[in-house]
Amino acid sequence: MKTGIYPGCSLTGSARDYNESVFAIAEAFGLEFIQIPDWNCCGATAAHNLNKELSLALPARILAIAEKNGLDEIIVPCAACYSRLVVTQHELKKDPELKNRICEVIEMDYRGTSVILNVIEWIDKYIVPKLEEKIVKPFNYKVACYYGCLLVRPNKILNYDRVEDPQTLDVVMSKLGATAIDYPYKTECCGAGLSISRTDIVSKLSGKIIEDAEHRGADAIVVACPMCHSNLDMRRPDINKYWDTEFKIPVIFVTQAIGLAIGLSPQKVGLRRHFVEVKIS
Amino acid sequence: METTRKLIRKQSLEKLYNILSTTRKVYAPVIASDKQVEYKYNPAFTDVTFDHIRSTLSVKNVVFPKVENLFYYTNKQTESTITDIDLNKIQDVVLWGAHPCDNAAFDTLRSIFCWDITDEFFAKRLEKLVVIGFSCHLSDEYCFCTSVGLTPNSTKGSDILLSRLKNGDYHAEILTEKGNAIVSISPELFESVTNEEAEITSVKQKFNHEQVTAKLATAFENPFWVANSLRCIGCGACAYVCPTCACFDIQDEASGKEGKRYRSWDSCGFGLFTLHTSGHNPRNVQSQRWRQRIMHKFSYMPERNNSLGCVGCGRCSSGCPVDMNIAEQLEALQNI
Amino acid sequence: MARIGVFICHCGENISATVDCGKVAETIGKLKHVAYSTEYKYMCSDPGQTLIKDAIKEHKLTGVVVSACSPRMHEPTFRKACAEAGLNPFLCEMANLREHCSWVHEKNELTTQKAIDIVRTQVEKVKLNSALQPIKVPVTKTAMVIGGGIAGIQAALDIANTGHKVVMIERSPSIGGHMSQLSETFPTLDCSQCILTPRMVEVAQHPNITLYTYAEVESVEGFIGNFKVKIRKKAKSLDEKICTGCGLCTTKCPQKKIPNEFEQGMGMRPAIYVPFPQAVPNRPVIDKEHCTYYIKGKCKICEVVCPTKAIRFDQPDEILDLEIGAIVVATGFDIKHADFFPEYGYGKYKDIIDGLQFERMASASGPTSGEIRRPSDGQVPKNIVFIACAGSRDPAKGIAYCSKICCMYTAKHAMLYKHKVHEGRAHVFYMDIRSGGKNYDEFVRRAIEEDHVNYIRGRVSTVFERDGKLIVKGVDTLLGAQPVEIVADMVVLATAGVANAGAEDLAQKLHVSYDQHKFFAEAHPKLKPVETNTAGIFLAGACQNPKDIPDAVSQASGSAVKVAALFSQDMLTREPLVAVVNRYAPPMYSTCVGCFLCQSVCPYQAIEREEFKNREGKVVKTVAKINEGLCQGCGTCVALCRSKSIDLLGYSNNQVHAEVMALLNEY
Amino acid sequence: MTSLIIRAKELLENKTVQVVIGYEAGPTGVARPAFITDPAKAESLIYDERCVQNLAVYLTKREVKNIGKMAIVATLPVMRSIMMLISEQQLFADNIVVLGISADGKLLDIADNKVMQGYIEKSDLSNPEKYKGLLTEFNKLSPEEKFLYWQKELSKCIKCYACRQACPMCYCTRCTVEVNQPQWIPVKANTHGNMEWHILRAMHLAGRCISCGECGRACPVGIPCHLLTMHLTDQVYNYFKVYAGTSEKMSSVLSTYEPNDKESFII
Amino acid sequence: MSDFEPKVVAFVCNWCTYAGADLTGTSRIKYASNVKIIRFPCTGRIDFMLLLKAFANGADGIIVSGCHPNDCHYTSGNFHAKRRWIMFKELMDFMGVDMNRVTFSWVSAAEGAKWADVVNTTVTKIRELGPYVSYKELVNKSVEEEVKND
Repeated sequence: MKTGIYPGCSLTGSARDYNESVFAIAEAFGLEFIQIPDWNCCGATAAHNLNKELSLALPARILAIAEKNGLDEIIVPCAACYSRLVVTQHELKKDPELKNRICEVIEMDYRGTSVILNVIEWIDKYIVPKLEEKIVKPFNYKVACYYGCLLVRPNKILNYDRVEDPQTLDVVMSKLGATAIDYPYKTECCGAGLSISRTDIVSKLSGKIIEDAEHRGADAIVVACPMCHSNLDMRRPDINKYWDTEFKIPVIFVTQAIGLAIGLSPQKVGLRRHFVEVKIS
Repeated sequence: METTRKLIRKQSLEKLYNILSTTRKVYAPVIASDKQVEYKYNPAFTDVTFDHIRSTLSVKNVVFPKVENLFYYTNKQTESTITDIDLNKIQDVVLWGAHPCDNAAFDTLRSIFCWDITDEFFAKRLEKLVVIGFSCHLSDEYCFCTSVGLTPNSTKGSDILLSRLKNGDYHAEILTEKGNAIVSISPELFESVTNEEAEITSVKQKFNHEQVTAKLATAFENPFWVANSLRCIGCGACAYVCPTCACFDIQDEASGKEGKRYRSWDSCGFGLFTLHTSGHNPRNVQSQRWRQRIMHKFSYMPERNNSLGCVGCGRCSSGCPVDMNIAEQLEALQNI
Repeated sequence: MARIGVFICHCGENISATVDCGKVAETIGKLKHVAYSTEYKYMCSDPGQTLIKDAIKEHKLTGVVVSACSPRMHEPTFRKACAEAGLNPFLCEMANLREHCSWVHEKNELTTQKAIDIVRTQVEKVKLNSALQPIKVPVTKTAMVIGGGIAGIQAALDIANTGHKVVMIERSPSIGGHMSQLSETFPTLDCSQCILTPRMVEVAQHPNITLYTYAEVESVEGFIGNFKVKIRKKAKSLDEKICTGCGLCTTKCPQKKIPNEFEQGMGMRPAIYVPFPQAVPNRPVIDKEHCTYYIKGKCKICEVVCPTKAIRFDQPDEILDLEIGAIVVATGFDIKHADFFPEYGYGKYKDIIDGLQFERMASASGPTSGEIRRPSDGQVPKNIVFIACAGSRDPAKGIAYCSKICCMYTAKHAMLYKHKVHEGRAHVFYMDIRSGGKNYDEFVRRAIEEDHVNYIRGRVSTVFERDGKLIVKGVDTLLGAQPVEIVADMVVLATAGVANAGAEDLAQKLHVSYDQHKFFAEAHPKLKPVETNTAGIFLAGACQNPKDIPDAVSQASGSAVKVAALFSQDMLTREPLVAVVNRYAPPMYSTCVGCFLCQSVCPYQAIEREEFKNREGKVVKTVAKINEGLCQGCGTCVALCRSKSIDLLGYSNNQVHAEVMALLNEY
Repeated sequence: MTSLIIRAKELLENKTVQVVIGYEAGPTGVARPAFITDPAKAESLIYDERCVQNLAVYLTKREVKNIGKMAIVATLPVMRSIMMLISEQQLFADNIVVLGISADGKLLDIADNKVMQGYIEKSDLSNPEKYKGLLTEFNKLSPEEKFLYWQKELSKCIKCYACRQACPMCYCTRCTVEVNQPQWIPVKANTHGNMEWHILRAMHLAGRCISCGECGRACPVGIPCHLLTMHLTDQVYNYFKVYAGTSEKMSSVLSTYEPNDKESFII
Repeated sequence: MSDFEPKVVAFVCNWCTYAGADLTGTSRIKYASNVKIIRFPCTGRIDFMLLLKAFANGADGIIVSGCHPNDCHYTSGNFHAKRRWIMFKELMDFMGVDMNRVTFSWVSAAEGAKWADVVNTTVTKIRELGPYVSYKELVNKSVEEEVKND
């Protein structure tokens, strides 16, 4: 079984903390993966609004390279990238004619054989089985698990978790010793792609997500998407300004929580890169 | 007519064939693409095979085609009119290269078709037929002509019988006036006979047909039939490849007011062969049909037609999909 | 020798304007076996029919071809005419010269030639027609009604009142169905129990009705007029003849914590129980699953306290064999449990309930004695939200269809709430209001205008709890699609009506078809809404699709009329155009080899097995046999049969073959 | 195959069965069906690459059935035939013992039909390799070439019906060709009549053919008539994703349907 | 070839296409007179052998038509027919029989215009294809070919 990783733009930019934590726990659990060579932009979140073929060709090229390199599965930590890759695989499987067209465009052979894993699927498959023996500091906190939109949608294609009340992240967190609170904002919109263009909307939407988590007494919001993280963390000053609040609840990646639980240093899992101070350790 | 013997050289044989095939219909064996040996009208000499043991089908269809129209009819509002087949349109045919067993079968067929009333269609076709037979220099484990009173170079049924010599030339036995007529087309091709010996295969005798016939007289209820026909699947292959099987079915076929009556081959191996309209079938199971087949050839025909219904060509056995080997069974019958 | 008469109709000028009728008659007249060929202006007129009748007698015709309009129009007319002249009506065929020839082609020789071809084809066919006799099937004049809800009750009473016997089977211990659970009914708000219970009693007391409660259909064989039904009477563990229904046992039963099905789980009941006070029959049953004696082997308190010693712990299930002539299926519906919709929080939060639970809550005899109280803390909700279409009309996640009743009962619920909690606020989220029905829309308007129910057009995205309140997040599409958030004390979900659990199983036992949602399928969506594809089995009520009470009752009466019509004859007469499997004398019996692949192509389960036995009684052959009571004559089995052992009367292999030959060849 | 002989002997000796249907070597060395009723004669049973005939054809034959309970040497096609015969009610599972033979010629332990079903499901059910290429090649021909090819081949047919008789699925006691009201198939063996016969045969085997190739092997004049049924087997799988003879409950493709069956030619 | 009048046989079910063709007539929509209809109760009743008989007796084209899926008067006859035609067409294609000459269609009782269209399209196509010579030759020559010296 050869495993590859597709980092996408976020993990090499705004979400280096996420990237560091993914690699840190992979190393701790003795997991290896190969970064897909010569990877390109997945097209999220703009391409599919503009040109369908382009939006399929970009991920198809990534998948084709992975196939060429004999990668049986690909981990895609970014939820947006994950969504684009899976949707592409689905569309091309459904329509062989379209597949042939896309193959012509990317000038590569594409068969659709690689299995695409999101970060939670990867954790479930490789980390959870060995988690218990590795935990040194149970993550004894109340957490609000925030899934965002792209990890579970479109449900018909991803066929992953319960779309309206997902549970997978909650389960992982409870295995770390955390208490996952009943959290109705799990899949509410954070503002996502409007992060740059309409910070006011992001502030409004993300503010509600944070407010409810704080209101319910959560110690942290746990995420598995770089976009969610940046909206809830990096945009916190804007949010507090918009709502005239002083929300202090930290936002951490599930991979960071795992890292901390197995005794990795906050430094090692990238906590220092956060905008909102993470007081838990 | 007294038999005359001649020599015909290898090269002359080709000449003879070419002369015949440019002037009349010659029915000669060729090896088809799928290795089956089949007879064709006027094939090129180079295509004609001289080294086959047996053709897939016998050559009986030159006198007993698998479909023969008997007459045409037209229906009017109140009456029908019948148009007979003009038998005079039946053409001369030279049968080339058939082996002694196949040629002997014409006599057997005659004993059936011209038993009391002459079958005009058969008789006319036989009349128009000249048989240039070739004796066998090859044989295989299915051959058993020697068990039914024939030999690989029997002359029975042939007008001319050719036997190959070691050097590739042929001895020709001119047996009938029809044969003579062939010789007279090109007498120069027929030279004086030499002492050289013909290559004739030897075929082991497997049973004595007279003893078999005698045994069969009391064997009707013998458990042998069931025991030895269990594997028979009841197809008609043996009858259809057989040179002496002569059963046929008569059918009318009409479209609109025009119609015709024809006959086509039938086989006693089929359940339908003896099925009555009532649903009763006197030969209800396969063992009874298998028994009928052997009885007919080795008991009823010797008794009624004064001829044996088998020439030992072995086609029924080699063509059988389930290896119903008639010689093996006759041998066993002889010993029960 | 066949003597065929051919009658060419001009249809005024409809045919003769393009077809040379004289030439057709003349040409056809020359065909073999055509004894008489003529033309006439209007064959269907009285003189035209007389012409045919006279010719039949005069020319001793053995077959008739009327060449006129479509057989779909006048075949019955001409067949009747032939019958009146003494010719078997099935020896008459029609050649369609009008719809298929003169009306669709120009006047020319080709058109006349086509007409000749069409007539000749029918001449060749009719030569092979055989005189057929109508099929007669005896009728057992007892109906069975499956299901004792309002539809079943109505059907049973209507049939019984026509003087025929009815057997009613009800799965639960009492009849009454969902209607008995309802508080009040729209649009009149009259009490459901008050109008239903007299009907229930009438069923129990009707001399023509035999009622079996706590009973289920075990198997159904046979066909219209002649069903053989086995029913399983589940053991009630008591002797109903001795029991007086005093109810002492139910009060003494130590096991009292069983969720009450009748109260939709909102109340508790003992192990020996009567489902509800007005139950018919008013006799308890022991729930073996929960009874301490059946679980642990001791207790028997009910036996001890019973004044008449009616308890029978060792009572077995009983199998009854019934002969039935017609079956009305009225098994009703169920509601979709809302826990498949996690965002609405049903099952997670106590104060989110479904419509039936609200009915029980609003019912005077219900768990709260008719007061609207939150299940979590018993408080009266001040703010209540009703969500219509909870899971309905949602092909993506829920159920694609509209359940039809929810709009109305949601309005009723809101209204009932307002009547009981005057100061409370009621909100209804809806997609569309579907209130078609007599006084229905007025009812909804009343809820909005008089009772001030707040109707919000839009869907709810999620419901969650916060600080003990339910936050209902939705959208108001009439206010510029603004998000709406309502802080509610209680939420009622109007979930979809779905097919009953066990509907599929029952459908298979009855051999009736059902749709993708497991609702029983009607024979024709417009013209046979009460019949099923299996003759003699009819549908009533919500087992076909969700229905309100008036619809269910109307359909029940409709099915009762169908049953009564069927029972009005001693023998059933059917067109004899059915399939037959050939038969021969022994030892052949039939050329059918008994592969029974035909059974799976038959939509009507009309193909049965027939066994032939020898003198020792050993089965020597098993072959197919068509039940002519069930066969509808589609002929799919005929085309499938490899040995050509099945043939279709009226469209026999010989006939259709002759038609092809005649159409393409000169005669 | 000593294990086969031992097993056959055992079955006959303890009277579990009255006859073992297997193969023996004929006098010319050809393997042929054998019907062993005497345990002492079990020694003559063979199993090797010569044993190609589909023995299942005998399971419906009256005289064989009359002997009593049967055991049958069964390669994959025979097992699939048995499944088909059971599903079409020509055979009862209780009446036979299956002496399964694996693809590499080993005796299998087929305790009951479940086991047999398991074995069949594990096996490759598509047409035999040796015919796949032939079918692919043939499908490349133009319609005219195909028409001419079959005319030439079918002109050889003598209507001996060996193809029908050798087929385990052609168990009808009366075949359509024997029906004369109407005369569906001309009695005479001319090319046109032969073609109608072979179309009929292939259609009747559509969804029922288990790809044993017996029809082609049995043909005394060498018509590759098995290609017709095998082509339909391919197409049945192509359209309906099923292979015949996988379970005793199966009903054939042409006697069932799915509302969403796909086709592209009905307008 | 200009005087070639194709012979087209239509095998139709009673409840949909036959009624649809009646509607074509009632609506007075004109179509080619080359087609002649044979009525069956249901497409499920149509034996594939009849199509062969039609070709054997000189038909140049064939139409097979019945109720749309889900509309069958007998609920499922047309579904069975559909499977039958799928197999039949595959076999005919494999044997080189010209299936361009066979039109399969669903024409409901309401589709009078569609029926006219189906007929006209088919007849036009058959006119282009010409008489089905190769099949006619197959049927007519055979006996004479087999009985070489008849």
